[in-house]
Amino acid sequence: MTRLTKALLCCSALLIASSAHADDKLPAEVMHSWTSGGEAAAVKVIVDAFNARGGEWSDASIAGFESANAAYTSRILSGNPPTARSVIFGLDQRELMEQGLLNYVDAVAAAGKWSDAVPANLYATLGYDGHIYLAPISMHGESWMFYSKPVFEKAGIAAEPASWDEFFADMDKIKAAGLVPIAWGGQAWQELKVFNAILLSQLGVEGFGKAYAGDEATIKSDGFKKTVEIFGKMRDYVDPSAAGRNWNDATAMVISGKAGVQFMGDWAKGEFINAGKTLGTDYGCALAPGSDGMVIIGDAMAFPKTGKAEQDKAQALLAEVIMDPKIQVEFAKKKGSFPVRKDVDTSSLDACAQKGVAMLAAGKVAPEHAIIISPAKGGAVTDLIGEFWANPAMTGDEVVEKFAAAVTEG
Amino acid sequence: MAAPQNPRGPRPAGVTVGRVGLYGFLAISAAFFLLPAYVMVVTSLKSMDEIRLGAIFAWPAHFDLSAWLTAWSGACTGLTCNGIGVGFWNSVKITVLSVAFSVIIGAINGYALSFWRPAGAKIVFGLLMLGAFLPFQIFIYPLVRGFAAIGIADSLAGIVLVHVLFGLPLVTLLFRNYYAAIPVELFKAARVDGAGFWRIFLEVILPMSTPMVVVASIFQTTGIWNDFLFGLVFAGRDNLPMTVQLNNIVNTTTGERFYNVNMAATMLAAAVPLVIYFVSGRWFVRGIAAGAVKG
Amino acid sequence: MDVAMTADAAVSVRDLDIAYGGATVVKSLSLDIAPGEFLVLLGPSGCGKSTLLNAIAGLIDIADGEIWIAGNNVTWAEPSQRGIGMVFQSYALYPRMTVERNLSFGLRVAGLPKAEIETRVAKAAALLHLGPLLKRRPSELSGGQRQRVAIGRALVRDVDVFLFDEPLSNLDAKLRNELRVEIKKLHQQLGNTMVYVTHDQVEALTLADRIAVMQGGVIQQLASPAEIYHRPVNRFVAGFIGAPAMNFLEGRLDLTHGPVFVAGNQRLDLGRYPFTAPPAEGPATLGFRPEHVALAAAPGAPVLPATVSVVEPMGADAVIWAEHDGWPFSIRIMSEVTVAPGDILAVGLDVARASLFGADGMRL
Amino acid sequence: MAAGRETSPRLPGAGKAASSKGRGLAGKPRRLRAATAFLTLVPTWIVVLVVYVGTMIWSIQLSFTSSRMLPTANYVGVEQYRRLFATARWIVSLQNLVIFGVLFIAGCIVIGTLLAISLDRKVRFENAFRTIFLYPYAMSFIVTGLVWQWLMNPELGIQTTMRALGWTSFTFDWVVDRNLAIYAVVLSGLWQSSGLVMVLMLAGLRGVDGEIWRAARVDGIPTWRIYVSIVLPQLGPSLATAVTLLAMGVVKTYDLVVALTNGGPGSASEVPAKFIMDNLFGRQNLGLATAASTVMLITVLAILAPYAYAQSMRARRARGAV
Repeated sequence: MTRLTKALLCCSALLIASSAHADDKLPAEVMHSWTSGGEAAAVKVIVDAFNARGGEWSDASIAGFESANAAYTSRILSGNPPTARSVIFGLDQRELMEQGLLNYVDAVAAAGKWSDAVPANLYATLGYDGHIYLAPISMHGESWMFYSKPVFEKAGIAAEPASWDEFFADMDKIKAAGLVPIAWGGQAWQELKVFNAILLSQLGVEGFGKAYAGDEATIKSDGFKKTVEIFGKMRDYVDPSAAGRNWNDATAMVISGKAGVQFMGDWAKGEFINAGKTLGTDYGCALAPGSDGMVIIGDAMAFPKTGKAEQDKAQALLAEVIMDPKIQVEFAKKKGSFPVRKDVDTSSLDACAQKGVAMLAAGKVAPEHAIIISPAKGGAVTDLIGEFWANPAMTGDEVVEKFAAAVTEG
Repeated sequence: MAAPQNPRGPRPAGVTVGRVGLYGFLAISAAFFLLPAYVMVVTSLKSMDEIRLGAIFAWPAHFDLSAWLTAWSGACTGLTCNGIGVGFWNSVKITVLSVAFSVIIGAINGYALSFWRPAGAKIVFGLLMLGAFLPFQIFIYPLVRGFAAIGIADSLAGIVLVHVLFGLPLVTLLFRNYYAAIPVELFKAARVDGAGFWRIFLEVILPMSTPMVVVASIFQTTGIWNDFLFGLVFAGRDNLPMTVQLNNIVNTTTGERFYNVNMAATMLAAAVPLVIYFVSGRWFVRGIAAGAVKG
Repeated sequence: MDVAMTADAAVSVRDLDIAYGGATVVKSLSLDIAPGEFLVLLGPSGCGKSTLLNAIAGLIDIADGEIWIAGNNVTWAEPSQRGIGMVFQSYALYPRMTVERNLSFGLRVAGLPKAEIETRVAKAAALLHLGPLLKRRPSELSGGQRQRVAIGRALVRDVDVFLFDEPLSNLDAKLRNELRVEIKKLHQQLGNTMVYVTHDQVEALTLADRIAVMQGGVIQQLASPAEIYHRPVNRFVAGFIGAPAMNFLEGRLDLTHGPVFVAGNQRLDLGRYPFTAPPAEGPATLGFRPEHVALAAAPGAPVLPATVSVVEPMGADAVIWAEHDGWPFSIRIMSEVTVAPGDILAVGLDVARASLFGADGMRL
Repeated sequence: MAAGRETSPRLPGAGKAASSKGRGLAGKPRRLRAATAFLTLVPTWIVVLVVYVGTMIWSIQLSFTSSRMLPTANYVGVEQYRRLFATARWIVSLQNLVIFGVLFIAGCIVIGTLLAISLDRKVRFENAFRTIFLYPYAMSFIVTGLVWQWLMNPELGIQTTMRALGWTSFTFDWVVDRNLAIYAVVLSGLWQSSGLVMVLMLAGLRGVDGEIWRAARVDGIPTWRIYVSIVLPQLGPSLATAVTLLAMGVVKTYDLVVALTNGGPGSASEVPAKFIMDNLFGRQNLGLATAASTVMLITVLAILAPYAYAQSMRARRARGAV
């Protein structure tokens, strides 16, 4: 299909849509994986706004990554895709864009001046071949270190560690106090997030991206090797039953004062809040020691081609709603994340999120592997880091070598 | 096959070392099998605060049935907070239809393969058995495409067809073996009496098949009721089975986990096959004794 | 085979081949059964007799040949269209139907009017004394009752040819005898053609008009029971029929001074033996029925000294197991004669009633 | 299973085509008689050819392409297979399948048989015991995995409890030990499926001729000896059924591992079905996933083919003995 016919189709679709009766609701079936309480509350912000502006949201939520993908891909293959699907930025949806199975939202993006509102390095991950395909919803900081204030007090730790040396010294204190230093979530995806946090602290935002881009010099650099070393050293500071642990169980260890710190994305705040803990008095959030920047992942909405003009219109409306500055803030507040837009008033967000906003504004955010490399490569890296954590016999050189292979070949 | 009430083995001779050992073994085994159920039940009766203490074997400090209520009708999945109850009737619909069709077709297949052996019977059976050994995830893409082509993607018909497709090998195998134990002379007598394919099946063979119908139905019910992935992919939004809701509640990645609700939801979702086992366990054993193990 | 005769036959099998998975079980077998005849197919298990019966019934595939029943070529006809009724060894009663429904099943399938079905069932039930059992299920019947129902099921079909596949083998001895008589009576009453498969020679001898002794998928001898018993065509038939079995004495035929059978140092004069063909010298086997061995020297018969090893009294008669010069043989005597183990008897062989077989096992 | 009645005469169908001279009264070639039987199998044929064989061919074909999220026709030869066998996780998956398969099947057989024999010893409360042993089979593998994850968690489950009871050196930490994690999967699998084997074996035991017991008692043979030497060898068909049912489950093992260890620690308890699922839907690696499933298909064929061959040889011998 040529661009011209596409444009014509698009216009005619708009014509048909606008000529339709004004009271007609625009139905949209939205597939997402935000099934838990806080997540659902955040989605509700979008739903309410969407419905108020003439849409009719129909909710299709599926938990679990593989399952949700199986359902989504199947719907696309069977020619009956949903109106929209929550995805992450970057290469995740690239193939669908290449195959022409997604609608682009260039018009909405242009009208809403997305290119001005969204930081450039993120804006670049929203599209392909000159089009904008994804409507960015929210950003999650992933390189957070949550810590228990009572545990720190008990172990005699006065301040957040500013470097990894300080960090391990502090962890030794917690160990000495008879507690678990690091509440470790023993699943490969969580372990990779910790690795990423360390990697960013050692290589910086630019180096982080280079490492994942397969830059050999970066991967063989001392900073990378140091990352591997620090990551491996953490094995001495976790409890024996960490393997397989869910992140929220690890969070519970921090909440209940059994453990000192947990490295996790900002969604862990929800657990603290649910347990009635207060930021600043019961727990604190700090970026990973020594890091000048933050690893992030972003939620976005993708719009599969449905071939129905009404759906195209609903998609445009949804994209518009998502990027509405007010919605961005409200959504972030509920989800524990922070807005993608630089130009919004973030004063109502909590202290952690404020830090994230500041990082974003300063351009000090590093998009994580899921955004910048293909799912196959990301999976290979996840396997590698999970295996390295479980197998102390693996040497640093081996990790370097296999990491290079994983990000270049998948 | 001897009736279960026939005397077997020597009469137990009072309390002997052997008997004590026997009951000891049974008791330990029973404890092993019951342990998980115990943990699930007590966990479902605790509050989240008590669960965070981590004593999973401890008796609940005070009984709290709210998790069960939440699991059934209040647990949220996304925006809807209807618990897993909403999928119940979908699961019933899917299971009843799928079990009925797969058992009927499997019985006819077993009958045709066992008694009539038409051309290629061995080949079709061999391929059927081969299919039973493949990881079924690999079937999803082709089936999705195929179903879309014939217009049953995302429908009750689609999901039922999928379950029938994948239940066919086992059910056919069960009936084929069962019929192999029926004297072939019976079939010959009916042929001499002039009965044809369907008449023999409906009037002679099927009335004898009750035990295997029970066994096959139990096997199929268990598998289909517990299925999640096929239901998610093929059932369509209006027919999602209970397990999809269960997965949404239990399997969240970045949301909070309410273990008491999870456990209650899990048990509620497993209730139907469990009840079937409790009620028909005896028939199940009898049905298997009546033919499934004859070769 | 005489075509004119085949046309009159109730059942005619022509050049029948039956094969299973490459192995030929029955090879170019031909057989004519006259209307009203009671023909028994007799042989050891695996001889092809049941296979043949199933082929006549149309229950198995044949590889080649033709089958005619009542003048029609039924080679490719359905079992139910062949005008046959069949009774099976395991009764094969439909377990979920009452006796009445078992009997009427075939008629219902054929779509006969209800009144007609009732008449026929009642008739069969009366004939087989099944009246009180009509409402029962097969599981509530004894073995003998079940087999009577199975026979009744063949009866109601009102056909010319009945096929029996070892119908009495699953019954105990007493019932077997009773039912055997009943079947014979039935045959006399109805006058149908009956083809009866058995491995029990007593059944064969008592029931048959003619017996076809089968071995290896081939009919060895087709003749009346008396002919088969007294003049078996080969060693197999001779050995298979008769209990205790025929005694065989290995030796050779010497024609130097008229026909003489030489076994060890014994020379038996065969002057009175009815040869079927001019004899030739060479190895041979002489067969005697136990009852054709006399305890005293029969006139003109050779006499042998024999030592008694075992005596088996059987009521009316007795069987003596004796030995002559390392050759064990049996003798049937009236039970009044008292003989004890260890006795030495002088026995006489009735050569005229003996059977002589050549090196190829065929009757001489 | 089902050596069947090979000795009995068989009905039309497989034999020669009707010879023309045989057309007589009914006039219908014998082949047509089995037509209804053949027609009723047509849906099954369609399923087998279109769905099973079709999918096999489709996935074999895709395994030679560079397909990622969606099928493409960009053929890359055996590249995916090279990648596959260069992937440590796949190798581990295959090893685990063997370990799990052997231990799971053998364990279920042993436990199931012991339980069946115990219940066969005229015990009280037989129904209750039987229900207790069988109920896990009604539970999905997801549930099984979840519960056992808790029970085997060193800090929550059995280990902590035993230590709290005073046995301080008690260690039961299979799920978190990369060398033992696969055995944890086996253990929970045993919990779920042993009851099924028990039922199959119990059914078999109930079918054993009672006279054997009388004969053995007269001979003064100890009970255990009767089971080992006389009774168990007669349970071949039960065993065959059990092994078939369990083996079908082994190849498809996915939910149990996902719920129990999610393949961890590291990739210590990965299994092929999970590898395939992850690459199909998680990692947009269609080519690799289909290559993996092709390898699985070949493996299954390699195991089943000799078995099927032995079966048909046995059938042939049985027929030859008519």
